[in-house]
Amino acid sequence: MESVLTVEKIGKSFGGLEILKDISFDVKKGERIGIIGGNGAGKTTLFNIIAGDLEASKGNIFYQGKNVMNVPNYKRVCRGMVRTFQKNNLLNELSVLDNLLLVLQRKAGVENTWFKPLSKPHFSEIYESASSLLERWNLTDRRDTLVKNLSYGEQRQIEILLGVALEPNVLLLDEPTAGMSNAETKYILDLLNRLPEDLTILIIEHDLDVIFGVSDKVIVLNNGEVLVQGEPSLIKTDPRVTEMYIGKEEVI
Amino acid sequence: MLELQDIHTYYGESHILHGVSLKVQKGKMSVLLGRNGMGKTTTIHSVIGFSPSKTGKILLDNREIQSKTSFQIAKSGIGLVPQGRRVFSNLTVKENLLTTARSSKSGSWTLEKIYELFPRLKEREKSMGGNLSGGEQQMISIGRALMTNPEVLLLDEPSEGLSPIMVREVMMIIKKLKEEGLSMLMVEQNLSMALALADHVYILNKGYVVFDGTPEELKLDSEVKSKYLALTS
Amino acid sequence: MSIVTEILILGIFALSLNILVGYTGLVSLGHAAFFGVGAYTAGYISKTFSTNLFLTFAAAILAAILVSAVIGFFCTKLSGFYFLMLTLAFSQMIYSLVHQWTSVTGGTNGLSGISKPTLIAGIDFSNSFALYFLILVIFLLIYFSLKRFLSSPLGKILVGIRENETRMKSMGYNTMFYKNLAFVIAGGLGGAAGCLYTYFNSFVSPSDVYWTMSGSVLIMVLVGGAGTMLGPVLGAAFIVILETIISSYIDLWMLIIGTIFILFVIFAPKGIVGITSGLFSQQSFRKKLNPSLVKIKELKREN
Amino acid sequence: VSDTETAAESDGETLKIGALLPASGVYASLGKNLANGMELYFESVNWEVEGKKIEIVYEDTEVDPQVALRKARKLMDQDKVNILTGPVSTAVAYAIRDEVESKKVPLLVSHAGGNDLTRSKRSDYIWRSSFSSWQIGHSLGQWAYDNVGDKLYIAAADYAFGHEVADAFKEAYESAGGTIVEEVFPPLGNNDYASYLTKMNSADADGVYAFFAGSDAVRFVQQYEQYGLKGKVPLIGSGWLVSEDVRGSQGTSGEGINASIFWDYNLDTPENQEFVKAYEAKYNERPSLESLEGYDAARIIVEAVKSLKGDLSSSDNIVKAISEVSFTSPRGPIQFDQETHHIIQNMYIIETEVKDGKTENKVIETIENVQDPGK
Amino acid sequence: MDILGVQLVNGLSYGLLLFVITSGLALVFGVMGVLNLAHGSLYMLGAYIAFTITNSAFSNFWLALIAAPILVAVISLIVEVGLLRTTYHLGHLSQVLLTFGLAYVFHDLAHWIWGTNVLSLAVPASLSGSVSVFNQTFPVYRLAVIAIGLIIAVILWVIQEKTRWGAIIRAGLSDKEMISGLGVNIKLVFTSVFIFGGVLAGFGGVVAAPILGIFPGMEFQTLILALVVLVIGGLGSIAGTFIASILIGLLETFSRFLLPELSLFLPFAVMALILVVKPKGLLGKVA
Ligand SMILES: Nc1ncnc2c1ncn2[C@@H]1O[C@H](COP(=O)(O)OP(=O)(O)OP(=O)(O)O)[C@@H](O)[C@H]1O
Ligand SMILES: Nc1ncnc2c1ncn2[C@@H]1O[C@H](COP(=O)(O)OP(=O)(O)OP(=O)(O)O)[C@@H](O)[C@H]1O
Ligand SMILES: [Mg+2]
Ligand SMILES: [Mg+2]
Repeated sequence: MESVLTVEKIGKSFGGLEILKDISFDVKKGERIGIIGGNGAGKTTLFNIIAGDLEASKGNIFYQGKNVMNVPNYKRVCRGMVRTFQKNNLLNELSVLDNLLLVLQRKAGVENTWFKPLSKPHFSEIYESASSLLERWNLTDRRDTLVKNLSYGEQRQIEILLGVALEPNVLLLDEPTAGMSNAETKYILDLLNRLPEDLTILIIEHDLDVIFGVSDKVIVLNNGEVLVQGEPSLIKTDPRVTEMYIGKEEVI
Repeated sequence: MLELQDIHTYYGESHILHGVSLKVQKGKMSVLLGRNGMGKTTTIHSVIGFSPSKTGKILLDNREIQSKTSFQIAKSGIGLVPQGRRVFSNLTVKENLLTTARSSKSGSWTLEKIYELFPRLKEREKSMGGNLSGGEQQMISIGRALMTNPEVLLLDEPSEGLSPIMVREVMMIIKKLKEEGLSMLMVEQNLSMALALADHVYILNKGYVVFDGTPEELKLDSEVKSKYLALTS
Repeated sequence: MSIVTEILILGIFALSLNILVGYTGLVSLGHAAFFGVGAYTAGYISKTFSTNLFLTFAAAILAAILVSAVIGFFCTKLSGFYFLMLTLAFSQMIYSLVHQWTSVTGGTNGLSGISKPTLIAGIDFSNSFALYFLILVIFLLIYFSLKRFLSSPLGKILVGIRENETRMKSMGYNTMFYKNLAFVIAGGLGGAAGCLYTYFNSFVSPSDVYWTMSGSVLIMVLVGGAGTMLGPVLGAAFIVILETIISSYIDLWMLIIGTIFILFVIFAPKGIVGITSGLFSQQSFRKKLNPSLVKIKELKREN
Repeated sequence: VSDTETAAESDGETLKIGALLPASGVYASLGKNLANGMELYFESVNWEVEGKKIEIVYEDTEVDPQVALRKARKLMDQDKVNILTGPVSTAVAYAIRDEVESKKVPLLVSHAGGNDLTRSKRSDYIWRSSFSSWQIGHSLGQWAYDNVGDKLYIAAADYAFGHEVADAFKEAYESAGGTIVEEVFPPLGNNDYASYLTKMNSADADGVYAFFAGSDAVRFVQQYEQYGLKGKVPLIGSGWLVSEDVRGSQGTSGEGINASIFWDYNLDTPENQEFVKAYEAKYNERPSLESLEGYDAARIIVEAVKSLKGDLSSSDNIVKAISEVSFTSPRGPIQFDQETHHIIQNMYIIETEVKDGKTENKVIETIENVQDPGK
Repeated sequence: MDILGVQLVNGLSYGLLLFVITSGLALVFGVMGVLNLAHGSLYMLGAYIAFTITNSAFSNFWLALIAAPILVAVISLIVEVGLLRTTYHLGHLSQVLLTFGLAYVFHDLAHWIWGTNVLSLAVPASLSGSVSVFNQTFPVYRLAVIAIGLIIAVILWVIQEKTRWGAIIRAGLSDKEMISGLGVNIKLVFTSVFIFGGVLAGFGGVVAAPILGIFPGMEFQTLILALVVLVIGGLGSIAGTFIASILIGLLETFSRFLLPELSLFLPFAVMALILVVKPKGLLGKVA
């Protein structure tokens, strides 16, 4: 399989603090990569760099064969690389539907229409796909609620929904299920597994059920370095991972 | 120690809590479960006074606190670990911990002890709160609440964003706190953690308490588990 | 009649600022710069070259667009109070330019004796009714085009930027481009309003470029209701009428206007439109991308 | 402001005067004094002339020409005033000029002194009874050369009027034989003159000619003393430097200043003594230059209406009647120049001296019948 | 050479005067996030009240220097508790508008009470003399202003950086609800800060009056300049405000000396330049 994303020797320092040190890995098209690692290991920072929200101190990112280090974040999104945020980052004063419409109009490529109202009669396809998405996510009754009036967990769902709605090539999910209840976590897990096969996913999670439920490969970060990477079964039993990240099973 | 009697809370027009009643015994942990959007955070917010309840009583040590403002409630001995961490982004880690610290007879948390607990925070002592990773912020949030040395601690999903090893760490602390006599009300999605620590469990559904019992009772009640928590096993 | 004309002109001006303040969430305190550039361009061309309506109007808009493109390039890089202060700084620089460049602008005395615009040779707008209708037609054109523009997908992008710019980037929008676009459109329309003001008054004064002018138009927008179409126009009407009437009767009119602002902030933070919409409908208004109920993005210190 | 009870329409029985004066903003006190002066005179004729009741409709121009224009329109369209008078600010006068001309309403300018109003912007309907910047500046030129020295430094507020006064002074001074070593124009409303003064102090000049008014004049003169220039480098300027409204705040720092102006409180003529007495009796404070301007404007209007026998039907006749008014005012004899529409009046050179811990001005020289060249 | 030296002292003195005037604005903004457009008005009230006191039976500058700021503080208290407090939940723009309205109200109140004449405040005999600086006459009072400015700078720096107060206040700025949920009466803190800002404004009014004068509209003139200083320094940074004050003081002084035509233009041009190069001002915290 061709590789869709290559991370090459990425390093990042804040002030004098080296947060990422020579991170390299390669992601093939359609692969599902789980990223785990202790708090502050540098996972979110890595995502920020891949997505172009943060400049790396060194190294390169290749996406679809091209070096994208100088490509601004929004252009990476347009080329199909989409991220979600660890901390909810939504259009809080707008309704769920409006959040979704802004995504869908871009996906449909009509965002620069400037003399036609964004309304159902003019853009029926967009409204239809919005309805069907909301339907599938069980959010139809939340359609007109302002995002800021949703509960925390509900906002998490919108966060993921906006990412998925763009139908990207590469999806970067930063702790998608944190704060979600069991039922919703299960739903997200199902959903991720039902997404198109050729979609590449990188997912950061502390919920190991989710990680092992979706990943083909797991990368373990520790103190800004790749500790190990490999098949989930390998990771599960790796003593270093247990020691640094999972901890010993103890009975409480 | 803490008792909610028939609480009704609204956001503007919308009626969120419909007569919630629950109790936290001294030195015990009550856990609040429920799916997303069922009113758990609202319950916590009603106690601390962020969204005061319209009717009903909230008793702390048999004193009514529902009509007080947040800072008075907090000062009367309630600590809060909010959902979503809410660290002060423009304060350093150390300032985050120290600024609202209070000493009291019920607790003896100091900066050193928090650093001992979360060595990561000591390493980041001078970083701005807003620059920390999610998990590090969660540690601040917990540490900050402990530093107010409360008698009752409200924890809204304290394990969110923490690595498994840290979750276990936090569980150990909570156990120790219980032993020291701290009373706690916790909202938690991590069921194994919740059930391991809880002395009493409440399940909220759409603003109603639909289950009220011990963890053991809940383990046996598979109908409640599947209906309200979507647990099949 | 003349008061209605004035309201229409300042209404256009307020509408143009509202694109920035109400829709894109960029609170500008320098919008008078574009008004002034439009006004002086129209005045200068009428005095020295030609009074042709189309020529002066087009030149005024073009000049305002050029100036706003330059200023916008710098300002849109900032946000919050820094944006506000940078727009103020640029407009004050333009003010001092107007002030010093006496040969073109007339300095503190302004440009006076400007002829009314002509349509074609021999037909002009020196009749005040004719001028009123000209301005009314331009107002209606701008109002309805703007309304359509702001409800289009492109207009919604601006609202999205107001709400959360980083998220908009993560949706794939080049927010910098759209902010500049909004800035230029607002500047161009501001210039159009300035040009009409010159037609109306036959006079341009440096006070048109001064920060107090930026301040009053901002107040018109906020008192009327930012982020709505009708609000800024109502705000312009309210302020002009109030100022004309009150200051005729009372010396201490600033006290009255100040008090009214304060009452608005406390009791009707969504402006005149907020009051009326509260009276007429409670439910339907909450839906849709209806920015009238949306608070303006806070001028927050970013941390 | 008082006297705004509206007689719904101009009914032919009232003489309606529209007064465009600032009641707020930096010029508010000038506006008030102008109004006081007018009212004093009208009161002396019992608010009546040729059987017509006199009524003043005041409108606040603020400091904004656009606002003033709006108010002027209101006075002409809605109140239908017979005569307009006022503007303090020259920019306001220029702003309303075309509107006044096209609506053919006579405007008697009672303060604004920009040269162009009676030069290139002259209008059949506009006559000025106050002064022009040329009169102010030019009048001191020869005197300065004769009495101060042949090298002067000019400092004037940076706005059109300041430049005009400075230019007029320079023209007269240079033609008398003097040289200007340097000119500096601090912004209007400048808050600190330290830097300019330090520079002046080390310049090689025999004296400083200054044009500042209001709060600028207070600060300039005070700081002139604080920085040690007073008594060392003679200070001369326009009368506003030491006018009635600023001397109180200046303490004794104005001592020794020479200035040229068209009226002074201490002018020793029977007309002036009478005016001063009446004014002080009514308002319990000294009249200012603007009070005098208001007083004279009111008298010009009354005299004009008298000569028309109360016939206000034609504005052209009103204008003509105004142009022919002449009398001896508290400031001395005045009449209009038919060519320029501008007043011909005496200019006085005054000196500020200290009496009982306070300053007073003394007239030391009179330049008679100064006429603006009109170009 | 001498003339440059004197100009330098002029610039320092003017800069520190700006700092005295701006410090209250900077404090209230840095701490509460409230851009107090009525700051200039409080400053003006300080000056007018001082004028009234020195022209009353007591006629004492030193009394005015203490009493005027206290009276202004009382006015600030009324403003904060009576008006501002009701708008904190509405976002910062509301407070800008509210204080703007207040500036109008105060303008006319002053007009009404004190009239429209230009007034001035006499300096006590001990400070009214002149001394020789670089062989030129220099007013003693301006040297005193330098000292006053430095003292205020130290006091503010200690409060903001060295006490828990500063941290509490900054926390309140970041999340008001949360800090009260941790047991801090943030309302009280805000009120005190606003009052303190008022004291500084009133104090600035008294200190500046002998130099800048007292006249209608003085507050707007001062406000604009103070805003420029505030932004150049970086919002919320007392140290930045201090540096910016001196920078603008020197800039204005030397531009008047060297390029008088540009003195209107330069402060804004410098502000624009700094914002373009350093979008958060000189010492503003970078996002
Ligand atoms: N802007 C910044 N300035 C300084 N330090 C930073 C900044 N951003 C992140 N860091 C530090 O970099 C480290 C890595 O942060 P990052 O958010 O990538 O961690 P993470 O692996 O996502 O952790 P978590 O699982 O807790 O979310 C943290 O220790 C954090 O304190
Ligand atoms: N500010 C608000 N205004 C209106 N409705 C709100 C507001 N905050 C929350 N709600 C609604 O109240 C209900 C309960 O929310 P709450 O935050 O208490 O849920 P929760 O049980 O804590 O959920 P989660 O597990 O997602 O945190 C939700 O339906 C939510 O939409
Ligand atoms: Mg992270
Ligand atoms: Mg919750």
